[in-house]
Amino acid sequence: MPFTASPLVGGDAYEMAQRLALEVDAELSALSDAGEQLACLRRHWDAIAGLGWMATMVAEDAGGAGGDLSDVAALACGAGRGGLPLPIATACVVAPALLAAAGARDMLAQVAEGAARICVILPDAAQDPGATRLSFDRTLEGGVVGVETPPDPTHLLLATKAGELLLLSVDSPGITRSLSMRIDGRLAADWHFVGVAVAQEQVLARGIADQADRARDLGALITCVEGVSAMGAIIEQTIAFLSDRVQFNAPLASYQALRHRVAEMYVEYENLRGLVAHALREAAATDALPWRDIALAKLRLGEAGRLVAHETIQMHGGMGLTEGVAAIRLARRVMMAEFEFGDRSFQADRLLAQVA
Amino acid sequence: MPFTASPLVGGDAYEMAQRLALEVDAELSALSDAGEQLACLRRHWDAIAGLGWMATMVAEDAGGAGGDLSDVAALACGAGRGGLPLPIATACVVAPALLAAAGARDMLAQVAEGAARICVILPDAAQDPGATRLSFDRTLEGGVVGVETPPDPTHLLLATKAGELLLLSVDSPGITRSLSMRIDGRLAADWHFVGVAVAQEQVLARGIADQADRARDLGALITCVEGVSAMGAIIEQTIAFLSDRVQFNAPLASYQALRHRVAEMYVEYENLRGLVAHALREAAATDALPWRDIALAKLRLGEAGRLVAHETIQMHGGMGLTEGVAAIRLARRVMMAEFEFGDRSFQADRLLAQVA
Amino acid sequence: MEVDYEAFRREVTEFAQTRCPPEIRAVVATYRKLSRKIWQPWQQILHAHGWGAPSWPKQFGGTGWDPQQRHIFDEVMAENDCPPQYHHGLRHIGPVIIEFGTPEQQARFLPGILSGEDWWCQGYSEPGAGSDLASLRTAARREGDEYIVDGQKTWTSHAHESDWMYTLVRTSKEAKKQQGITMLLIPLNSPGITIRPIRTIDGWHHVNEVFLDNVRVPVANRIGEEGKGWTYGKFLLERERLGGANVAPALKNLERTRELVAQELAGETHRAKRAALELRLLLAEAELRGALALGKEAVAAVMEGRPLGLLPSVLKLSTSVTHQHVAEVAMDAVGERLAPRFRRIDGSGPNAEAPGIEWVQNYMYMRVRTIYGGSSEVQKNVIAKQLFGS
Amino acid sequence: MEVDYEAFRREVTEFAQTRCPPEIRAVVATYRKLSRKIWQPWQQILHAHGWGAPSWPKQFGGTGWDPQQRHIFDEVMAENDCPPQYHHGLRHIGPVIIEFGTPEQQARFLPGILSGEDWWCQGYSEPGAGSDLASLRTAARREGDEYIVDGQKTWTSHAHESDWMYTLVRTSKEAKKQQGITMLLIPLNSPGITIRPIRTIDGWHHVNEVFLDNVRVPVANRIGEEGKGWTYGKFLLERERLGGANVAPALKNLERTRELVAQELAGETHRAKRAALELRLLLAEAELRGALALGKEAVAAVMEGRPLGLLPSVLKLSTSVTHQHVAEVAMDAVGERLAPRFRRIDGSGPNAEAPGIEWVQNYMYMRVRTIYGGSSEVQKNVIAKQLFGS
Repeated sequence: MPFTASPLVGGDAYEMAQRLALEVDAELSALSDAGEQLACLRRHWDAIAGLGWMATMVAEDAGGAGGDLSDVAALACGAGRGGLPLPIATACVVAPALLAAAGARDMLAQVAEGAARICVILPDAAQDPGATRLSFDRTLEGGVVGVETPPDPTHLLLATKAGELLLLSVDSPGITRSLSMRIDGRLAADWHFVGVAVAQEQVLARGIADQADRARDLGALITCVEGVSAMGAIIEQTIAFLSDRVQFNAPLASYQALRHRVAEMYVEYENLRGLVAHALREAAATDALPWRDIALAKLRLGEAGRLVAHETIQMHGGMGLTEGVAAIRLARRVMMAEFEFGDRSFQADRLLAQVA
Repeated sequence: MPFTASPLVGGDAYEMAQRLALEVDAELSALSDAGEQLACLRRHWDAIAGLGWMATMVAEDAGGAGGDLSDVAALACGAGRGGLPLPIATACVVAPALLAAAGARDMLAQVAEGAARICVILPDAAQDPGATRLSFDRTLEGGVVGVETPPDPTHLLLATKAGELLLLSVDSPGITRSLSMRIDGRLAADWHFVGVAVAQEQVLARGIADQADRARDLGALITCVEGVSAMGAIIEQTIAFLSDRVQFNAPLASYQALRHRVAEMYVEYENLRGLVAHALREAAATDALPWRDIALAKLRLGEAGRLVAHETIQMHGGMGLTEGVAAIRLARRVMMAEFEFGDRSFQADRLLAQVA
Repeated sequence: MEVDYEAFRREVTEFAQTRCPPEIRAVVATYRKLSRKIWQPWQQILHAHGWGAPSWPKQFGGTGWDPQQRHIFDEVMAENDCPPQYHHGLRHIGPVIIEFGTPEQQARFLPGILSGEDWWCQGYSEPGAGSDLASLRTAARREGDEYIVDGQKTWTSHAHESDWMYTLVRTSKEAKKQQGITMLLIPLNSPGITIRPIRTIDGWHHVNEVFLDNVRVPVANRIGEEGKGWTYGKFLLERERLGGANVAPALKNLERTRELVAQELAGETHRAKRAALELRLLLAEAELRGALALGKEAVAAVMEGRPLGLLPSVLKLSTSVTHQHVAEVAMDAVGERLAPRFRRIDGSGPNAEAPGIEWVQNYMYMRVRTIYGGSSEVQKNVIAKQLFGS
Repeated sequence: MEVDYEAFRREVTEFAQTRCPPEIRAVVATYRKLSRKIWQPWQQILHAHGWGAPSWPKQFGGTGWDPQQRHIFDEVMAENDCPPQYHHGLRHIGPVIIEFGTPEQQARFLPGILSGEDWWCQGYSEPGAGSDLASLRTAARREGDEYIVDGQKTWTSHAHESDWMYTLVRTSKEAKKQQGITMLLIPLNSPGITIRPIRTIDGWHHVNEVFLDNVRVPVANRIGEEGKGWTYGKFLLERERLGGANVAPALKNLERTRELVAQELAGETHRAKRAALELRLLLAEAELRGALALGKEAVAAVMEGRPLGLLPSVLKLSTSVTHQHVAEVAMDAVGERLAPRFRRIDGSGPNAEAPGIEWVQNYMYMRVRTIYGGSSEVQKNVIAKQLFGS
């Protein structure tokens, strides 16, 4: 029997998330109009909010389910197999962690019930070269670009380099945005701030730089979970394709050169899966987040994920260049993951700084 | 018909050098005593001196043959196919170039006729960490290690960082040495200098730093020629081995995974061959040495050469770990070449300094 | 007569720099996918100058240049961001019509190709065929003076902006698969043709599916004999083997990527990342310089009538992978801020694409390099067969 | 009884640090090839402590540890530069004798293995067989109470310092190749045996050719039945599948290489090179941490009696290549000054090897990692077969 990937975290939540992700993928693939795609994403966002995904890690006394990281990992793992183009890591982990660090219980409750759709801007958010640097001193100036966002965001949660945490309504005067689709079909926004006045009560916390780092690392870990899950599905689908496809009178699966390369993809996948599983276990077992394991995993996701993505494209031949193939859509998800929550070079820099 | 590599520079000199290199290789492989190996190397050194190899590029009026770089390349190309463990590049190109730059005609004549056996120490010669740095101010202090040498060297030709060129008898008071065999079976010496007095007439020239760079680059180019030649022979021999060797009831040559990897070795080889051939043509066509092409070629020799060396070891299986296989002896030659006349990192640094 | 190649290079360079409209060069310089809108006016300019068909014989309107001159021409065009003169009419079907077409076909089709008035696309690939081109299934049956064509083509570049498609169809299922194939020239406005865009990962629209439903094609539009189409198709593939010898576009791409890295990652903060990317670019340059030298060898071989051997396969493998490496470096430099902005949806700013987004599109597009025109796997099979002697 | 693994780890660590002689640990720490001279005294120390055979059942002198404990033991040994307890007697033939030997054989051979008095080597590989072990040709014919063995073995590690060789020989050419193989235990001082060193590229002497010329072996030295040798050989290979789960030596090697790079390339001059090598080491570390995690999974699977599936192959492929990468980094750091000093010939200084030369030897030696114990190619075949379901 051909390969079937085992989930990092299985169970009902995983199965449900996988089903949902595959449904959304099928729905979206049939749409070509951006407006319809947006509407579809919004509908499914509301659905997962209704299912309580965003409440998973919110404490019970703040209206959440009081779950732990492995509960979110199960969702991410299922969602990852279909490349669900919604910001799981940010919505289920990063935003709740930041709000919890600030003790913002009201907002946590709104997040948990899905009433607030939060776009999170972390201190290292991308900026265009030459653009005005983001700065905050009572008013907010500058801009950030390509920030992942839920559909129709209601709030901006902004962690500054100085360690403040701001919560702004997206409709605040002086805020403009433009919306894009990322290479993996998720939504991203460029935000521009011109003299945006920030009131005292909009500064949820100060001195939370460490917690912001921690929130980013949590996001990186969940991204790794999604990535590993997508890689497993890609390998399954590549094997299925090679087995079905006949070239020069033989199934592609019979060519040793391709078989060996699939074996190499699998080794890369398994190695990363092991590392991510380990980081998840560590994160569950200790209070201190195993940031080094997470950084190493994220580094490997960049290397191994890209290898798997490139190889599946190559092995699909011409088909590998089309959006019509599920494995290729997953490959784009994996390619994008490299740039989320710190790319390889970001992770390498911090790891090397610690070694030295 | 299976692959036969075409030489970068063919002709009689190439054929003769190849024959000789294969003879020496056969002779040396049968010896296990270091003394006998040394004697063998000395005998063959005298033989190639007698054949006029070292006179090739020495001007006619200095007692040489007045040939050009392509004449030496033909020798290096032939020698490279048998991994001739004698310092071709240094003896035929680097030393003559330095002596010519200093206008040292008497010494050039001695080199040309084989009477002087010169060990050349370039400004970037390796030193052990923690050892006294090499310094020269009337007396010579410090040490260098792992410097390629002809058998029984008579002289040291030392280019200092400050641009002086010193010629010393190896018997000068204060000079000690220890001799080793390199991984490719060539000879290398560690030299230690304690209060070595250097007389005025032993300083052959001053201000020749640029010519020393040029001499090193000429050495790098000839090393690339040897390396390419060895890589071609390695690929031939790998193909022959895979074609002969039966595993699991089929010749290894029938396994597509191995065939593809041999194809990759060949592409690396051809690409480098093209670059080195180009550098040779440019060097012949212009007065200015094409240092950038040479540096790029040397960089690629490190990458492509190592790939070819590692792959031939792997494809030879257990046999790949023994000195008894010619392809493996050549692989060691190619591995060693990386460290001659500037390794990858040395070349990358100077190329990037120029780009920036 | 001895050709003065240096003088020729200067002449072509001056022409490229003075006659190619800046708006066309800007499109090339930013890797945007070339469309008929860009190519056609440039073809008209070249044609007006007598340079419409560097690769055609003089009597058919070609320049009469030798391979070295053609190589210089291609190189200079790339160096100056002029569109590569690589449209299917000029480089593919034109030479086939010259070699195998009837005088009537030559008179009918060649002038339109030369002037850029008629635009062509290639209908070879089919779903399920992939690298195994000869297993095509689109069928044509003869009915009087017409063929009735039924089937589907895919990966048809530029079909949506072309007038004509030259195509291979199966006219016999009896023979072995390379036989029984016929080449037909089909007007794309024929009834029964439906063209649908394929959504590719680069976000550009350049390839299509072409459905043929009982399309009537006059027998006069058949090239050569029925059942010999594979020969004409192969002729074309052989002719294009020197295509990989032009490494200039890859080197140009490399230089641009170097500038990108220097700008994007300026300053002390990014030093480590910048250094790592610069090193990768340097390794790519070394490979490209090797390919450049091999390209010169290939041109020299053609000039001297020597066989090319494995050079085209080596060039294809070397440059395609290096092209991809360079595109990856660019992606690593800009990905964090641009990969999320792949397709603009709305925004209060101007509704244009994010500046620089072509780096992301180009990275995606570059994956095709190791697939089309003989995949890397096919090239390695070819090389191994030759090296092992079987 | 619940095992307190943390307490166990502390106990083993303390033992390793206090009982392993510094001169032995120094040899391990500098990658020098381990010989009987190093292993035997250490085995004696372990045996005296009752830890002579962690992997044997208690009734044969084993420790009775569970797989988790054995894994901890191996890990701690590596972390503290104690020799890996991996000699052929203890890990290979011992378990076979326990499983398939007669009580007489057990009484005769096991005590010498445990105490380290008898030293064993493995005579499996033959010239021309390679990964296809079963195609061996060394033949044994029965003559009364003896077998007469004729043939040649190769890659025989430690044959030159062993007392015994367990070997597979062909006793029938009739059957298919895996059948007709018999396992014999041969004293290496038997008349007719010649041992010749193989010169390997690492410059160490550790493997040999063993020629067997009419060597008489008592039938009492046969393990199990005639013709069933392949089964006993396979049993052994199966048992050792957890070997790759111990990633500690590779991590130790990584840390040492990090120190080497920091020392060798200290200062501003070497900044670019140092940064490039450190980045390569970091990527290697990430892979090793993945392998480490998979190793833990493998141990857990064995503890719970679950099948290991492809884990051993994945571990082997991952760690062998990463080991090589790390060794390459070390070579790149020191190669320029040490690769030329591979074998000292003479010198006015002390005639020892150049300090640090083990980095060069180790780089060469590491190439074996992807060849022995199931080559990478064989591992990929195994993985692909499983993944594709055929």
